[in-house]
Amino acid sequence: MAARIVNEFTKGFWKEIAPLRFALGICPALAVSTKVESALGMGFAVVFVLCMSNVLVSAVRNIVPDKVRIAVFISIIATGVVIVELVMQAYFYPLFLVLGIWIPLIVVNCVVLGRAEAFARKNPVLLSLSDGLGMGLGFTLSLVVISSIREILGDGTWLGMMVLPEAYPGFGFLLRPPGAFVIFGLVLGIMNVISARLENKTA
Amino acid sequence: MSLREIIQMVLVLTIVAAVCAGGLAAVKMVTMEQIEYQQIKFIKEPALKKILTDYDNDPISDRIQLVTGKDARGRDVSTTFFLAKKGSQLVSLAFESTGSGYGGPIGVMIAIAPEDDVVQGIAVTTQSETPGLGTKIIDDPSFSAQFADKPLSANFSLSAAGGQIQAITGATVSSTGVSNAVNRGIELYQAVKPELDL
Amino acid sequence: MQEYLLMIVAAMFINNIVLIRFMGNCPVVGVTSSVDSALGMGAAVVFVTTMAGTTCWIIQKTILEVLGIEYLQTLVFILVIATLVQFVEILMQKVAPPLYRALGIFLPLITTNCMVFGVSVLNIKEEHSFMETLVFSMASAVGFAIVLLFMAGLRERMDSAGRVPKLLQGVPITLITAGMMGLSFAGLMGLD
Amino acid sequence: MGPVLTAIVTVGAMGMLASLILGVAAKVFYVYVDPRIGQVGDLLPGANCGGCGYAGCTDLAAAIVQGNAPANGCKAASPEVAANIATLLGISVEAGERQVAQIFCRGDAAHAERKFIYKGIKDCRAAQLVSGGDKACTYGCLGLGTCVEACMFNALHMGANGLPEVNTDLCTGCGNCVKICPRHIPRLIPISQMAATYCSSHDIGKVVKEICEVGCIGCGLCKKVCPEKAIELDKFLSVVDPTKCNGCGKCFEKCPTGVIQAVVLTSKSLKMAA
Repeated sequence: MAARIVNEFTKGFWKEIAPLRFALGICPALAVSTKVESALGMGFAVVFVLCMSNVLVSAVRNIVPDKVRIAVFISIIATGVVIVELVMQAYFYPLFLVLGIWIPLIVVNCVVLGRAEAFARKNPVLLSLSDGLGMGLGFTLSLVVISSIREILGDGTWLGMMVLPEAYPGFGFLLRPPGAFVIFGLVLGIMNVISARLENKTA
Repeated sequence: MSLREIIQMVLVLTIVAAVCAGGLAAVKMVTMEQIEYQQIKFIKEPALKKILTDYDNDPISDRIQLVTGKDARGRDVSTTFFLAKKGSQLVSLAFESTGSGYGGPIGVMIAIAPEDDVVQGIAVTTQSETPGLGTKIIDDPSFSAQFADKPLSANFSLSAAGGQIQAITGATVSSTGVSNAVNRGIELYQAVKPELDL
Repeated sequence: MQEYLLMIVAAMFINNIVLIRFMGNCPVVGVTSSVDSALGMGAAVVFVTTMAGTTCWIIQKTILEVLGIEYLQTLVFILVIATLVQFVEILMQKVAPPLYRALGIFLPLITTNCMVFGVSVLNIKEEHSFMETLVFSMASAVGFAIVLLFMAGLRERMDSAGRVPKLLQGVPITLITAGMMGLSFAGLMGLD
Repeated sequence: MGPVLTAIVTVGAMGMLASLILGVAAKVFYVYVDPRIGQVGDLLPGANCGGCGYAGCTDLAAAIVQGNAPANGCKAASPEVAANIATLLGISVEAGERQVAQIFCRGDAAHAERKFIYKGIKDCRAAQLVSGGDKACTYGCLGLGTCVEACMFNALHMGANGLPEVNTDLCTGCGNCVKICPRHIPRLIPISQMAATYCSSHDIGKVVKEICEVGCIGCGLCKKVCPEKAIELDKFLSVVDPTKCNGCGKCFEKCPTGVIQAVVLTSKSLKMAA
């Protein structure tokens, strides 16, 4: 059991890292990845919602009729999202202003509903929690990777600190929407190469 | 689909929705004050910082709300007053007033020292004026400086209207908006001063 | 009249919901391997987004704002959208079976299309009037359909070209294409 | 407690309303969906190749259940699958004949002219876009192997002469190659067909002669010589009717370009046909 919990937790980081492997939840990954700071904020918001929804969905999985399954799941997720929304407004207001509409949009993040449907619906609470935590942190990791590339190359900073020489002119394209798509595509391509290499080694 | 199934479905969804809403309402109650504080802090604080000097409390925590009039439908309209204190002594009092500019309403934060009825300073909070022209009401500090350290009895109209304020060249409408906001604010202050119980 | 025209152009191209606002990317990446299914999906999304946008606007104005419970917006909107989508599915199956066969399989996907929800929220956030809500919802959804269709066409061509480097095949090249498309859409910026 | 109650009542009422609408709608607009559709769908291969002419396996399953398609409607499925479906539905498998793909062009590099040298993307659909392809014959095989790639069953491969060849043992008759070819050179024939005109050109004889040594010139000799009247001319192209042809081979001898030939199947298929 313990081994399974660990396994469900770790798969979210590489083997099944949602945005990079399955192109799930890429909308927020593109939208809030201009700065590492907002990527982290978004990532932790998703971790919270994902854990909460996975646990609750798993807890009610045997008493919900099939016809209203989606509606119930989505209500649970929406509740988690509104909690995040309220707490963030109360204690992290600047972050709330930066993330803006993307906080309520966690409701329709494919990763969250996807995990509820594909995992939490069929598994006990503890496993679901570990799955949610792993998937959520994997999502955060993807966001941080992409936002790091965009912030460092686009602005010369990382988490607001200057990391490239002052003279670095910046590369505004990366900070604008089309740049997000291109960087994301390239990161996915590099992922493909790395995992192909790894498979060759093990084979 | 049988009737039993429908009833079960309705029951489950109703209960889930109600429980979710209840939980959220509870969270909202807990966080409401803090949210209001944060919103005021991040929207009003920059303006407050500009015009309030020499105080040692948090004017956003020490705020009071007073009903200051009625709107077109007869509902109460209230204004928030931020109190700046030094020690326990009230040194100034700031509140927001509006006037209409070129691109829409202009919000102006006014600080008044209640002791001697002097306008300590003003700062524009919200505006949607023409960039480069009307926005000088914010960008040009010498414009708002004209309002500072004048007694309430001074004439805060533009010089063209016989007052003491020099309008910004090319931005007369925006300047008028600010000056109107200040005049309106002083009127409001005079009206509620007895209520303030200072 | 002119303001509605501007709004349509802005929502469809300049602030394209997919390329600039980053909503509804999953179907653009997932569904767009053939022009036929892109057309079906696009039509279904235009229909649902317009319905959901206006319904949510009415609920916001007549219930949430009146009762002062705007903070429940997220919960209520998503409930409305989920119900609406399922209702349309049931209704369509009965009333217009040919339409259902063409669009039906895409309907369940739409509940989680962040675009539908996003447009509903944007309508409130940007304080649209009812007419503006109607126009904005429809124009945004058409913008989505356009990108979906373009992308499907481009992908059909790219698949037949067979010249895509191995590491970029599939999703990566789609995303990069979307980036290029976004650049060209940004070229319309001067229109508004 | 006021605000909490407001929230609970409002959203609870909305939840109730939503589920009521759905429940009632499901009842009022009830459409009977045959559960057998799902069961048949599970039996089908699920490759969604579209070879059956329906939008996918589920669509075909619905058609089979409604009787619009035969139990062996899936071209890619083995006869056992068809039998299983038939048993499930209690209907008999109609003796539909297996179909295989054949390449209807013999104009390889040695026998057919080229208009220009094409150096573009190695894909027939791309080549077709460049002033109608490099082949002088506008009906002939472009030989870039797009059909080979489209085949999900490895039944096609590129022959030494630059034309695709069909392994009839592996071919399921799904028709993917037929659809993807911009010139529709691969076509499906019943596996029992004895003879075929391996050309797709509808050009008149004079034109064909100029550009290809192995094309059908539409002379009609085969039609004249056929004792079974199994051959018709369709716009300067002879077409063999598989239901009439008995494979006597008289036309093979008469054909001036030798384009009408016996259908050669790979060994295993031969036995099955026999």
